Amino acid sequence: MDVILNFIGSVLGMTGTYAVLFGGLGTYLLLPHRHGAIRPRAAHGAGLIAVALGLLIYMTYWRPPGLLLPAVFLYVFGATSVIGAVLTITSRDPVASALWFASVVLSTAGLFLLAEAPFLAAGTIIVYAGAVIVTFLFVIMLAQMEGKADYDRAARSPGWATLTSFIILWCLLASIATLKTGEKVGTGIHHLARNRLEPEKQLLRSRDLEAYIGSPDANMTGVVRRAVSPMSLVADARLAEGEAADNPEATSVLVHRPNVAGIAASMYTDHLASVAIAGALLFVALVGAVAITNPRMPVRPSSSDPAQRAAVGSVRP
Amino acid sequence: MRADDPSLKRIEPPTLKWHEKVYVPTILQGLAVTGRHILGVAVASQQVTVQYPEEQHVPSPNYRGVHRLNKDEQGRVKCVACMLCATACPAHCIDIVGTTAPPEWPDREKYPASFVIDELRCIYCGMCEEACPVEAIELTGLYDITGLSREEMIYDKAKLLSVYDVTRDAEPMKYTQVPAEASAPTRILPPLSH
Amino acid sequence: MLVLIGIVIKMLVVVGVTQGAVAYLILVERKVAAYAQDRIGPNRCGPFALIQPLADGAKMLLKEDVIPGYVNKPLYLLAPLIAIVTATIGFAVVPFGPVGVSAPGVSLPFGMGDYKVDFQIAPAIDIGIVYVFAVGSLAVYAVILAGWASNNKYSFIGGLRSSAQLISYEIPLGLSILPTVLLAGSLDLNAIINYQDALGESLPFGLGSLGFLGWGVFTCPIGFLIFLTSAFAETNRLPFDLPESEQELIGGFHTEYSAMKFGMFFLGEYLHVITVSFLTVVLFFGGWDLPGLSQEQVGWIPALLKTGVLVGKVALMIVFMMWIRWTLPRFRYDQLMDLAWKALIPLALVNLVAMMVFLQATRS
Amino acid sequence: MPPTDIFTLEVLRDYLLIGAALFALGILGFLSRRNLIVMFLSAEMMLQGVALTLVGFGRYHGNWTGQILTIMILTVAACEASIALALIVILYNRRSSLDVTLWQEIREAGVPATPASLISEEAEPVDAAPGPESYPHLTPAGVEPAHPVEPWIERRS
Repeated sequence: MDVILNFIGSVLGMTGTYAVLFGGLGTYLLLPHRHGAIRPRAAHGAGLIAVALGLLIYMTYWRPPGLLLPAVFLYVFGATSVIGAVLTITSRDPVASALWFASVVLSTAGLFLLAEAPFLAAGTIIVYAGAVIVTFLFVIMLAQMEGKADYDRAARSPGWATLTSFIILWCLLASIATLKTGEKVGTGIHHLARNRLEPEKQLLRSRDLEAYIGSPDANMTGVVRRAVSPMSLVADARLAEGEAADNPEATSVLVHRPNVAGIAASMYTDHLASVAIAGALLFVALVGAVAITNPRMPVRPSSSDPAQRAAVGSVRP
Repeated sequence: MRADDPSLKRIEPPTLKWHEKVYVPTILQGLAVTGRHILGVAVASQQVTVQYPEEQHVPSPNYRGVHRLNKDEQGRVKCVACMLCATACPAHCIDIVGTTAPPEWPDREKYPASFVIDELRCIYCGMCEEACPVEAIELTGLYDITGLSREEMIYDKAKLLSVYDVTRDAEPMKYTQVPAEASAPTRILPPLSH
Repeated sequence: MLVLIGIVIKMLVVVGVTQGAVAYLILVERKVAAYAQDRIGPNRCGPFALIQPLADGAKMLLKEDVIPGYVNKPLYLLAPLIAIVTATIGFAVVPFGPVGVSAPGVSLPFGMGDYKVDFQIAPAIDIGIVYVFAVGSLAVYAVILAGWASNNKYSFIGGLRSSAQLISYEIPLGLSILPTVLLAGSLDLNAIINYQDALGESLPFGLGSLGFLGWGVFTCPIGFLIFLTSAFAETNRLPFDLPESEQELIGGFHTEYSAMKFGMFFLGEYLHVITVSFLTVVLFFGGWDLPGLSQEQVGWIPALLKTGVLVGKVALMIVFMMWIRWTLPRFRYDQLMDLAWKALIPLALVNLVAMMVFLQATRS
Repeated sequence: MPPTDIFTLEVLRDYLLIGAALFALGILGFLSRRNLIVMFLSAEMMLQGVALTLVGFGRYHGNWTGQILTIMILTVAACEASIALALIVILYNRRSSLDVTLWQEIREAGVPATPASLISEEAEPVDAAPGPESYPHLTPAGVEPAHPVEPWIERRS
């Protein structure tokens, strides 16, 4: 009993709990469904206020980086991404949903920029905002030309869904909150070379394949050795040491190499197998998408006339 | 007509040769054509338009502009109020009130007391000109007719006769004299008092 | 701090100059259109109609602004903004002249030190061209939103056409520049210019003395053709202006827009034309490179000379785009899609692989 | 003194928090919305949250692994989007609707179906458009047409 009470007490002691509570309540109210006797407008107003409160409490959790501009941008991009996410899932109009998701993607790209991943930011914008969302918008506009559909105004069991997802969020918060600065991990955490120079402790690398293959075929091994030698790590380490020696200020920026060159070097040496797998995945997806949308399939089986159905399949495009 | 009618003649689109399929040589040909035109105007002033108020375009002799009512040698209106033009007019823009001719005009029974053409309704087809048995109504080469109100654009007999006075020298009556090859530009109509 | 102020000044200059350039581009476009049709074109406002852009701008600003009652108002108002913003922020990485070591420096008064005047708003961004593509891929939102929010069949069809067209043509556009990028070994636009300059001067058999054979248009001509075609499609210029085809869609996505909101679409379109012309010149015509100019020349006079050369090339490119406009008729929609998917994309892939094979064979 | 990096553990935690929020909201959208396209947008939103987390970790540890994993996520997302779009187009062609509850018969055996009555009861009421849809029609020449008070409002809600 005491265990449960203690648990409840510690849960209520976390400010994150209130953020989750308010956010969950507000999102529940904002989700499209019938709110009993309450007028929809009142429910939505209350939901907006609750979400805003939850977001404010949530933002007190954030600790901005030391400089002014990155801090401002962090708050702006973070807030817009979370607000955009809430509006994505609560908008009645799927076009509005897609546009809010575009705002989520754009602010995420901004956060990528803050984390010194400009190539990734641009790539995310090109792939998500430029291609995926636009094609989705295309389909929405073709499919739903006559305004708000019935199924967009009714969520599936919104209460349970909200409960589930916000319990997950609370669990994530609780685990993230245990990250305490400088206490558990050690004082050396701020140091430049964190674990860059200990490649053995990092994730499984493609060059480990060399050991796994272990084939007596020297030729094969040679190919693998040449293809997957971990040269990006070596180069990075040499660069870091060299610059740290003669220019200590320059090392305040952790990632020295040009972003694209660094990613490319690491990708085509340490992660070569992943690249190959991703290529195979893309190819399979291409074939799959083409196979699924075969225009010769009967499109509307509701017309029960088999002759007509056959004609649909054989008509000249 | 059915799609498989034997009397239908099928015309296939021309098959493109390889240099037409890759587009580039044909695009270059097209660029050469437009380039010639651009350079022709920009360098050699080969434009076909004129600077209107300063220079006046002279339309071809069969241009159909604003109407005029012709006068005969004695200065009388030639019209005999036979109503053929009003009948022929597809736009019904001619309104004639005929009256008995005075006794000193022995060559006709009637003449128009009022002859009104709504120039805004007119479609400038020239049917009135063709219908007229006495060559009284003609279409001139005047194209710059303007007005500040709809009423101003309803031409009465006096104004139509004054059009004749303005254009008499430039455009003689079509069936009495051979028109000059390239006539002098007509002047702008002076404002008329009603 | 000094760097920040410099960037702000550069932004102001670039935005001001490009917006003014757009006003005069409209005049140039009208003149070229007139000449191609054996007309004279605007010639009444001042000498050579130089005041015409001011008159046009005043007309745009003073016209009555009509917002139809049936539109989706927030999106309707957002669309022209997106058009102009996406077109403007693409200029952040475009080099307008020498950048880096060859850029001239000024020494500031009051002992504030030296300041390097790069002719680029954000120098040393190594994803340069990817950034331009990212920003350019956002431009489609303006057209789609305008078409959707106008609540009008013609606008809607225009928006749908444009979304399909822009997505399709982004692929050959991206693929066509990759051979150039591979050659130069960098995505940075300056590095690409410098590479073309250096390559042109280092060619064997006395070709190096010509100086301009290192330009992208000579090293990968197929990529240049594909890039040019896709660029026309991306900017909605005439052989591919299906989103706004005046004849069958009465203006397409901007049918319902009037006054300055229409003007903003116009501005956005011409800013896109300028960006694309800059990209073409930088990637395929050597940027500021001419025989006699090289990246080792430091100082103000070579810098201004290079900027002049670059701007002159861009102006020629823009005039060429207008020239093309009055030469080619509009494509049919299925022809447009066939051209992208069946011709340009395979060709660009083959071009890319050929360049990769060539580099691998010559460099290892 | 070792050089300090501005991307400290606290900043990493910001990234994790934002990523967690995006992930949870994506789950919520995927569970509760019925529009197929909104469901897929929610799934993409979960991927965005994960990508944010990965990039934050990669930046904190100073290696490229996070970014490369994110590129892989982008690849997977692109594949997913193409396949999903193809599926959605096919499903839409079959039922003329983007409603996911119309496809209840492909659920696993033993799972109860959501009754249709429950779904339609839950739908939010929508404000009826004022007046019937009417378009202006041509009057005979010369007669001034009758102007409704708000000519455009009646056209489409």
